Amino acid sequence: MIEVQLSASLREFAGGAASVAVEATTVRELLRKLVERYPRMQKRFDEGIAVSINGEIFRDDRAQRIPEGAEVYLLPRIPGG
Amino acid sequence: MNHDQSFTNQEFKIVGTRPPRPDGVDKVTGRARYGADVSAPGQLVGLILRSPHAHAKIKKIDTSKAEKLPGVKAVITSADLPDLTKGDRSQLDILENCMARGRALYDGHAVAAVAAVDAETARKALKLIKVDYQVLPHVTDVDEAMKPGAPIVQPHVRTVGVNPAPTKASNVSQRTEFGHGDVEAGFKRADVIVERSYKTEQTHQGYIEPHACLASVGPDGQGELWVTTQGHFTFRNVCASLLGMDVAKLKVTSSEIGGGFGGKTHVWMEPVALALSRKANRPVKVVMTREEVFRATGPTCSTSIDVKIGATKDGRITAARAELRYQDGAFPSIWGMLGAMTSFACYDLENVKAIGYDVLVNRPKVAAYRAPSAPMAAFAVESTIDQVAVQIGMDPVDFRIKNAAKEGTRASYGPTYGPIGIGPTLLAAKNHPHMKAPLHKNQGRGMACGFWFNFGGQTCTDLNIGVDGTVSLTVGTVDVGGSRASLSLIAAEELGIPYEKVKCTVADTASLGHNDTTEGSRGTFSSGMATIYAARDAIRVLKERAAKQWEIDVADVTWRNGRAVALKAEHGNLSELTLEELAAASPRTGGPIAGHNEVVADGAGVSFATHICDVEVDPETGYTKVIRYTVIQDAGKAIHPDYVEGQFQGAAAQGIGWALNEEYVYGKDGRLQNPGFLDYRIPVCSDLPFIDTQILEIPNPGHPYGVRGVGETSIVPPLAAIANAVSNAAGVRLTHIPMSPPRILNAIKNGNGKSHAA
Amino acid sequence: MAQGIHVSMTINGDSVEYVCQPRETLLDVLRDRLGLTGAKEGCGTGDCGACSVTLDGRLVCSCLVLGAEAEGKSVTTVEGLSTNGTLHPLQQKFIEHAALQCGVCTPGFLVSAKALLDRNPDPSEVEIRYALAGNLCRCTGYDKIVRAVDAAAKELRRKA
Amino acid sequence: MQYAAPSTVKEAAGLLAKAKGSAFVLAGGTDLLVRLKSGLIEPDLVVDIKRIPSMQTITRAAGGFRIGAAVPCVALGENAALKKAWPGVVEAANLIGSDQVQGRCTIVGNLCNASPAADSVPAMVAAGAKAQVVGPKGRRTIPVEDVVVGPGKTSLKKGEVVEAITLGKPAPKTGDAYLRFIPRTEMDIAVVSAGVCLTLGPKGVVKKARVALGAVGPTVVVATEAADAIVGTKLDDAALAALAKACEAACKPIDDKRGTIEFRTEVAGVLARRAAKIAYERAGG
Repeated sequence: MIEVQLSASLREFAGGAASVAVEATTVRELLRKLVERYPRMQKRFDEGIAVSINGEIFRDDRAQRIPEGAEVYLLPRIPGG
Repeated sequence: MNHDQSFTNQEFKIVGTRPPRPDGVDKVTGRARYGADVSAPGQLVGLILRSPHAHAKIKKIDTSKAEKLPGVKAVITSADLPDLTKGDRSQLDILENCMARGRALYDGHAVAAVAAVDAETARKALKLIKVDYQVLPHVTDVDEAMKPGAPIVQPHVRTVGVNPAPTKASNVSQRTEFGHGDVEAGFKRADVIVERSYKTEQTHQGYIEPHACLASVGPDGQGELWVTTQGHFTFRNVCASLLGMDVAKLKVTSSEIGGGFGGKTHVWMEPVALALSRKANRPVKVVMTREEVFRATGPTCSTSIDVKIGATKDGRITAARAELRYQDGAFPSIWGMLGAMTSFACYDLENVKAIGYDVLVNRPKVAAYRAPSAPMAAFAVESTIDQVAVQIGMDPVDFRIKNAAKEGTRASYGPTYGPIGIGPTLLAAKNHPHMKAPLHKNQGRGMACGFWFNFGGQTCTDLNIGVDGTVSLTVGTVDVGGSRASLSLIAAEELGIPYEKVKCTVADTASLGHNDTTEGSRGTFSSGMATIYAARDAIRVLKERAAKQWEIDVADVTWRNGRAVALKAEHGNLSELTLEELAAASPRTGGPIAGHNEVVADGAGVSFATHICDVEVDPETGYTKVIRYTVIQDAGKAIHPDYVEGQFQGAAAQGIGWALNEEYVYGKDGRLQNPGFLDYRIPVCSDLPFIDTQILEIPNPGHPYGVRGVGETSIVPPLAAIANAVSNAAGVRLTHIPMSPPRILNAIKNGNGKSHAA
Repeated sequence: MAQGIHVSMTINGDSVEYVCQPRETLLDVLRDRLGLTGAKEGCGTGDCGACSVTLDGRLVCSCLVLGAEAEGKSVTTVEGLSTNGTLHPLQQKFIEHAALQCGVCTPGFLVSAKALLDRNPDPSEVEIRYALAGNLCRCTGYDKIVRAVDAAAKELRRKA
Repeated sequence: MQYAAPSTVKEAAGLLAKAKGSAFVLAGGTDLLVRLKSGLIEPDLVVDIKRIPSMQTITRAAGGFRIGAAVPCVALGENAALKKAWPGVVEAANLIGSDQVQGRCTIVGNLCNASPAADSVPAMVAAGAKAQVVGPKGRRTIPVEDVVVGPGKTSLKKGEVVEAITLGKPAPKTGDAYLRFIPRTEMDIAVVSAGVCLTLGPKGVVKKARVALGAVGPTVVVATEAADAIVGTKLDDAALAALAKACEAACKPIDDKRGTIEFRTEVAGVLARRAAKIAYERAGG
């Protein structure tokens, strides 16, 4: 079980919760299960999402494994200059 | 120039040296070909007609006279760019920015375009296009745009991120919030609280090469685009999608790029050029004028920011809060959110809250500009930090050291940091000789820190070995600042061969798989990673070939110093095989030898910098001269230190220009008044001192060599470092960027309300 | 269309003739008619120096000269800096000192720097900076450019 | 657009007088070509005066100087005698633009472009320079301050061209100076500027003074009261303060993208004060 921390702009889709518990071992599984539970999140994910696992930010790699007990944050995807 | 490698734990033979860049000779002889430097047989000149109004309804466009002018081969409007976006609003926004659809949203917004046999004819044709405008009320200031009753820029926009979801249109496209803890409780524990408001004006990346492209589309739906861009693969995908072309049938070649800094990550007139070519069935070259670049490409945001920071007398920050209002131009984006995310990232804070607003105004669509959104937030936060330090009587460096984020700190934007470089850069600043340099009358010193995320992304690299053992390294990330040299160094390091044996080329979109745009300081980071893996892939093949030649098990072969070596004593009589020998034998051992890699380069690792700056202010005129400047930044690992220093110096210089003189000036009519290098004042050579650099190397665990992106972070601290220096020199706190002479003189004369310490 | 103007002039030591329109600048002629794209148009208003060339030995912005004005004159561009296949010391030092990143301003800087060293073989840092103030660079912060010009001046004095 | 490059003054004046539509003189071209390119002007005729020999030289006349209309500003700095006699005028001319622009721009072009911010104009006015005008009706010589009548507007009649600028022989113990304010070190248009020319009498007392201010009104401002404030003084602090105050009073600037009314007014006084000190020193005071 992973406790996913949501950034403020995602909380409205989860009834205002700052974090939610999800059973997932990869980023792909995590995002899929979140959308199953909160379908409106899909739009945000489409606009761009990144996942921070133990402080390391993954913008693209959906196959990335999430270790049990990891600190997981969902963040907006960041552009650069 | 100081290059501190004490944090590095890897041994390198070639990486870290400073050989000449492979594109050097072409660039000093005028041979290098940039966006406007190629021509095609039968090529037409494309020009774009732009709105003179900040906000207007386009009632009618009459192109008939222009079409009849001899020599005119195509005239297009938005009718020639139908909406194929299937309800994807962000894609439609891109299309609408390229060509107005029924309404002009800013001064300079494209409304029509022509292609003609020469520039003179095209110019005449533009004058023959009649546009019937109904001028609408406009708004260009971020604070004004948020007020009730302000002219609405995008009627379909509802503010995202507020509860309950609004039903009425607003210029605030998004509200975001980051942070943790209880800031109100934190402020109650503070001995000192500083609360202040700041403004920054809009600036442009100011690359010297205007946007330019040569487009060619045939009636068979195949096309080619030669273009100055930071990301030709992204341009291909976007242009193909907007024009209804197949991605594989549009070949995009990136020219040498004359600067981008984020401004060439977005398409502007490229879809228009392709549409003109499609209509005329001839190649069309479109080259922007400097005025068009300023009016109609993507500068960065102007902002308005409130910061409140509380601390105890012993120097511990108890709470920090910021409200950041960023204007995104006429189309929704996330720049305010990014400002909120980066604002307090340098510090270890128990209670922190940052609220970002993205606001629409009648100005050009904002694009990325080097560490986008971070410099303005850092200006406001770092200025406030200095004032708190003064109030509690602590040295600003010591105050920052005491509160700096470190490994294990929970970042203000959420996650917990791994190993990071903010502490080491601050310690290096504290011990830097610059801190002890004497200051004279009217001079002041300032310092500030900066943070940027960096990122990696999709990358794809080919490494082909020629019959003579030389190496063609083919990458898909555009070289904006010397990455071909860095990537050649990496390939040479992995293969164990001299740098001179590697030739690195940026491939067109038909020659390599997709590569994300060179942005987010990813060029050397991600293509470096892919190059390492591609070289290791080639080494695997080389070992197989050696095993074949020797007729031994491949497990008994290793690669050492550019040679295949047979392990085990039983193979003792086998002499090593060089890369040249293996390459020469390759036709008979299985054919060409190559290594490939496709990777999503994640794990870019965040980056920090600390800058120190001395200025002298003329108290009678407000004129400011930067007299000493030092950049200290963590590079993870500097592959080619010359070009790492170059990034630090260039970013600092852009920050200096932004801090002192650069700004978009809009008139009451909503038109840009200074769309040229005469009155948009970027620093000239005589404005700047030598910019000293110190490279720190705190290896990034997310990269095989420990590399962190280095391109962006050093534009973050200068606004604040210079504001702190000017405030110390002038004796009054400056809160409005740029600190132009009229603003400084006004602050000196009128005291700017409060003393600078308050 | 106005009548074309016939011009005979010398470019990088070679005699050339061309016909240009009255409105065309020398920069347009160099780039579009003579195929010399080393000089760049960064602004078209004389503010960036990317189009720097010398006209009868005087440094000018070729965007602020009409093509018609070049009649009988001698023009040198970046393409004329290296002789007999050997790079000019300025070109060499720009590469050695990493004085270019994107490189689009480089041709203009080289032409300006050569004009400086031709009249002042031993310039101070301040003199270099002011002499190059008409050339904008957005990548380097000028640091390595000033060092490269200084190094080239030393090299030229050593050879002289 | 037609391009003509006559070889005599008469021919040039004739072409301009006969021209149908809009006709412009091309000297250095550093303003004209910018306006041409931006579409601000659509000339029917451009007359290039750089092939006229008499316009290409700086000559001595009656102890003074005649500077041809096509002489590039860089050549003023290369003329040692001119630089010694009128250092303020030469400095002002040499401040215009970059080295690239210096090789082309001319003080006559700077004058006839009629920008309130022209660098060479306040210095020429302070120095009492005159313009030699040639036209269909012959030659006339007028003070430089009478050439410009408003932003972009001159008093020249159709067919008239300024052939040269003349500067007299400076009276003994005369010094001139010019200072401008720009936000950068180079490449900017003056936000505000001041030219001062002083002649000293015995014991370092200012006998005669002329003060001219740039970019603080539609045309160059001849600040007579400011000049009067320092005549009869040894340019002590009180005199300098009075000079600055009188300059501020003479200013009628506007707010624009380059500066504010408040800033221009304040800094006009500062620059006049600083320029006066330099001129005083040059005059031997």
